[in-house]
Amino acid sequence: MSIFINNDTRLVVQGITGRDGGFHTERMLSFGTKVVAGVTPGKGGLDVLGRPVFDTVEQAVEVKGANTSVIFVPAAVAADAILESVDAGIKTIVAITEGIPIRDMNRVMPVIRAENIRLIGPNCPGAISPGQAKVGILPGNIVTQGKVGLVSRSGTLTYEVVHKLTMAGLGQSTCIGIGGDPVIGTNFIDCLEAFEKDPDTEAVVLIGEIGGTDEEEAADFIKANMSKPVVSFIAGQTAPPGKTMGHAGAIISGGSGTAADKIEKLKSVGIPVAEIPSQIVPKLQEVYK
Amino acid sequence: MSIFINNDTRLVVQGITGRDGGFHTERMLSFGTKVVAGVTPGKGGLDVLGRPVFDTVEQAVEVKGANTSVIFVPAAVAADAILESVDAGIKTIVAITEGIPIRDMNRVMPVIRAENIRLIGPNCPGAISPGQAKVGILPGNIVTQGKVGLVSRSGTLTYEVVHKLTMAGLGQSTCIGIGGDPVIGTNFIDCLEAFEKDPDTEAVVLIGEIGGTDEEEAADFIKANMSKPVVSFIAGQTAPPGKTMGHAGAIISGGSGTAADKIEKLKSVGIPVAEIPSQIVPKLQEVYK
Amino acid sequence: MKIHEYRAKDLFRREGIPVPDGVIARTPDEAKQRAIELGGRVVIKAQVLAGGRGKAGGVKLAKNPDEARELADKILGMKIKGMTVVRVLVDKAVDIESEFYLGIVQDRTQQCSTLMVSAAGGMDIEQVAAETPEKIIKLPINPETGLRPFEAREAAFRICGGKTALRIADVMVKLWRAYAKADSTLAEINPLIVTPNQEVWAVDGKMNLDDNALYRQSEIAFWRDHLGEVPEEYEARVAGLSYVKLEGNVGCVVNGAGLAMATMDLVKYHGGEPANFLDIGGSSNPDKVVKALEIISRDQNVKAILFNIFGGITRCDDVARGIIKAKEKADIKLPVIVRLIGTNEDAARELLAETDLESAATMDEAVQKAIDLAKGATS
Amino acid sequence: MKIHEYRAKDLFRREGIPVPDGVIARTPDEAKQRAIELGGRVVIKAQVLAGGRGKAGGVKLAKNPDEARELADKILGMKIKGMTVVRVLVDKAVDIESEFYLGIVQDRTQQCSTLMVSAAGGMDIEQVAAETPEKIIKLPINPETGLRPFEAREAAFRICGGKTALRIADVMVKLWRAYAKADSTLAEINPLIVTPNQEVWAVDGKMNLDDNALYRQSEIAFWRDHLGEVPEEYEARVAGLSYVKLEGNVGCVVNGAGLAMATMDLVKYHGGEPANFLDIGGSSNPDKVVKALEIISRDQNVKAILFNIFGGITRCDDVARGIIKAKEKADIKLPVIVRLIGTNEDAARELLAETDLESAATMDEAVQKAIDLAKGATS
Repeated sequence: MSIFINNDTRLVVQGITGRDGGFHTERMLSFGTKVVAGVTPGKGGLDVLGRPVFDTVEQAVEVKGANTSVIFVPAAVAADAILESVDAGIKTIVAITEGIPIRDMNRVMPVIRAENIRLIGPNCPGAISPGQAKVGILPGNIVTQGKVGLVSRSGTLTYEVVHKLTMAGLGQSTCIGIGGDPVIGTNFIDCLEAFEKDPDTEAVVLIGEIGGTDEEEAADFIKANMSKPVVSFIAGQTAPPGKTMGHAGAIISGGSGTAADKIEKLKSVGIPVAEIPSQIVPKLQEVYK
Repeated sequence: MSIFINNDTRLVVQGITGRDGGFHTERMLSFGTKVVAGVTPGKGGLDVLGRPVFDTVEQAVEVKGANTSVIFVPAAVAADAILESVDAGIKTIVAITEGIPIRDMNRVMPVIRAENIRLIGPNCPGAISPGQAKVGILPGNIVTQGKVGLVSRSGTLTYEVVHKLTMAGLGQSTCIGIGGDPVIGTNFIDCLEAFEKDPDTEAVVLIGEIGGTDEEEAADFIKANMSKPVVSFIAGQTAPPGKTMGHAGAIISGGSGTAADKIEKLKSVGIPVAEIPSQIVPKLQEVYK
Repeated sequence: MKIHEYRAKDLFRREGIPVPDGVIARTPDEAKQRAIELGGRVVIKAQVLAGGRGKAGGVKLAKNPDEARELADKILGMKIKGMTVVRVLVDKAVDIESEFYLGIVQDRTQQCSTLMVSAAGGMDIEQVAAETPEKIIKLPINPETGLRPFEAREAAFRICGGKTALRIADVMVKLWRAYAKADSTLAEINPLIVTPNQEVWAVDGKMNLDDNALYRQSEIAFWRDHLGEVPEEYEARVAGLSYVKLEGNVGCVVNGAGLAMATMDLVKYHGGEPANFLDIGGSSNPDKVVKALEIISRDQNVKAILFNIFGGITRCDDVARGIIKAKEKADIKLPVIVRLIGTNEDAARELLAETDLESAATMDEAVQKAIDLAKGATS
Repeated sequence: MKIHEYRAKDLFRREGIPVPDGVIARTPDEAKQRAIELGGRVVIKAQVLAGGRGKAGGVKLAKNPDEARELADKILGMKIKGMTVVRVLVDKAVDIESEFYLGIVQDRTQQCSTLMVSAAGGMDIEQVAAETPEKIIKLPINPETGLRPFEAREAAFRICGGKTALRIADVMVKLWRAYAKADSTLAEINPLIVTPNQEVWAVDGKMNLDDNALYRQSEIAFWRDHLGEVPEEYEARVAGLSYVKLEGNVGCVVNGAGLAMATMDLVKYHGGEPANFLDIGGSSNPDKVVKALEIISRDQNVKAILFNIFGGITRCDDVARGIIKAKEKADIKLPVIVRLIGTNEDAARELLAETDLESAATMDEAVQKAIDLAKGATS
């Protein structure tokens, strides 16, 4: 039916009274997402877009049965907001906030793993399951319901690809931006595994970029575990080493994390790799009819 | 056959080159304990009483197959020594060291619980299983092999009682001093549970004192789970409230932790309570023939 | 170790907890001067290491500097639970709209520090706990992560709301820092008050520290107030002995805390009254024994002294020699009964036979002899 | 953010890591004076934020103050990886018996900080890792407990023994503290040296800090050395833009890092050369667009400017208005190609039709046009 978010998603927006939180709550609501509450400590009792604001996530869970949270709070308090959601029993957390210190995320991750939480992000556009729910900031007007799953480390490049899929009549089951930070909750493999299991996903597009070895590990995973066709694209072929390309995680360091390495690895296990974004749809059509 | 320590105990002495460590290593050896190694960081390569000294517990486990450790290191580094043993794979740890800060023990305990370690102490005399092994400082010359298990929060009062048992021909399976600190690894219930399971223990003597509610919880446990006879004694009936009686844990605070409460609770579940130490043997003989 | 309110408040201030301006005064004139500096309306608070100061009349509101002088004059020199007030804290008064309780305490059963929060502030928390436990929120604190902001908020929003709750949550996190940094076993703000304009102030402060951690708290360890201790207990502690004074006439010297308590109990059981708890620890060092005898014999109530020593690792003959030497050195005239048991007990008994020290084979025998001797000395 | 060796060593000293006495000098005479104060035998070390200083001749041993002057004279003004040396560190020389490597680094796969230790000190650790990985001990560090003493000892006793191992273990724990307190992503001592009389000294020091945490590292954030940055990259960063200068002639302005990289790649794919990476982020704020245009047009190589914007949440017509305004304000003469797609793209195209800005419907079309225009301008 989709992965991570769906019709059962009951969303609480952490930071709903902030500028971004309010703006995107409106977008999520108009997409049809079941936003059940907002949280801003000290502003409990307010009403935003017809949704009650609570002081704690705990209250949102108790009163409104929230099961998913999306985080728009400032970076300095975002790790605490994630931990608050975990403590309140939320099992799916999408952290949009950018600029969370690495040390804070290092502390969050052991809790996420121990409690078996689905954390997407931070510093990501979130996820969207057309016809069901949108949690985050992915534009709702470029998606269409269908059978292609998409997972990406970037934001607007994802929109570009989703837009091309939609134009080509290739609807999506779920599109996920996992974020460009060095420490993130959900990686390619987590998404690929979920897509493989999801009966409503028939093919997957994986959009990687320079930095780290997540794409290489994804390639091994695909070879070993995936029956559904996967097509890939890697951004940053012209990026110079040692320079951070916008995303904190997008950096070639010590000769590792290059696009060439990733492309070679993906190809070596038989995954078609588009050289440029406009080849993604044709490549996908070759393997998925 | 005994609880916690026995013929399979392969002991490493942490702090073997110290005064107390060396002295008691000799006593443990002459009792017949299989002391296989010592550890003093920076003194690896030495030999103490024919036993090799290593720099780390890890080495003692790897080279000599140690499975139990006893800790004689100074209080300031004792919590670290406990954690080192856990990390090296030691499953039974006896911490003799007195004066470990509570904050350090608060940090140790979650690890002990998570890794399912048998920690006895700290600030305790240790355990002795006559005919098998002695780990700690309980005097080896007052015990005799038999079927009575003994567990106590104190040191010399334990010796007093053990001595009386031995004089009366009541040998012991295992005698354990769990220590008088507020934060300890093994409590009465842990020992009672082990004695109940131990085929070589037929009756148990429980020696409590003022402070905390460990005796009360032990009473409930005995009522619910124990088939073997238990006899008890509680020290501190004349202790004034608000004063620490030697052991950091022996304090009546806010009206709780009194000897009267404990005695009443034990009696209420049918456990004979000796009014004075010399009644322990007769009381035991009444219920255990 | 207990520290004074004004010291605890200093530690609170370092973490940024809002504490009203306040200074110590040792004389009424000084109190008046401080009151002038603080704006006139002040609270005069006796600084003694005992609870129940308020009920004893040791905490009073002064509406002006002259009244501050007057009240300080009354409070200084007052005896509260046997302790003389030699310092008062002169605190700027704040208006109170509501009162809360915040505390962090070592929880023995949970084996961790626990946050306790209640809207029933200003009352004795033990009484609240006994009568209306539902009014106290308890939260165990992970020793590695410490109290996390969201946990503090969850607790705060259960007892109040709005910006006030955020301010109280902030104080909780800072109280944890003060508690953890000082190796505390208790840190308490009772009451934490909220003013009519929603300011939050810690108007009281209490901290107890872990004695075992004082070695790494050199600044705070130096704050120990010996005036707050029974002089003999202080002297004993310095000598490495555990001593607690009681009211009876049988002095007890024992090795080990459990055996020492059991010995006291036995004195009582046999119809006597123990004069003290005294644990000389694991060593047979004659100096310690001398000090123990000195301290006990200074107590006018004591009529006989009982030694109860279980040799264990320590050799009984060594201990006997220590006692003989110590008795000579300390020049004790009181009757002394010695019961030594364990390693080399026979050799010890031989040594004692050559002295005027009474010896006994069992605890019961020793205790009964001591009681009889104490009675004999009294009659 | 990178900080200089002498700054890293200051942070090390605060934790008690043994660091040789050393001071900064900005002139040869100053270097000589410092050498006299330090006892004569010193090491002169170029302070630039680049690796490979040693190979470039930026680190030299001076046997006496005159030689220190001479070597400082050579090193000051030297260019290392494009950066001019304006400061040298004058460090008291120590005798070396053996060299070790100690480092703590954020491990991306493990999602935690990792201690790395090796007896192959003084060498490029990446080379050691590639060629003889078995010579490096790696240990993940629990973010809550930090590096515990026993863990440090276990690592230290795998590379050496005796008191030296204890000293190295102690440095590890202190290095962790320095690393954690500063919100580092890397803290390195290479080499940590052992002297013939078994002293341990951190003769080098390197630290990189997490940019996202600088808000809570106010002291260290102030240490940023702008001289070590490409001026335009610094300017862009201050304006909230991500900019990386390259060598081509097609300037790129894109929203989003992934799309910006893909745009550069596409320029290359179609036979052109990108002049830069530039991510303007999620906002259509004209001021940011103005700054982006200014920075790019200052690059003499740039012959055409390509905008590739995916509207998404942002409305394309807003962005178009921003570009038009910005181009006027920045007075750009270069040809500009705009590709806008997403929300309100039709309205945006109408706005652009009234200007001399070229518009394009797809990325490929836009990139090809930009390459052609850049070539046309060049020929």
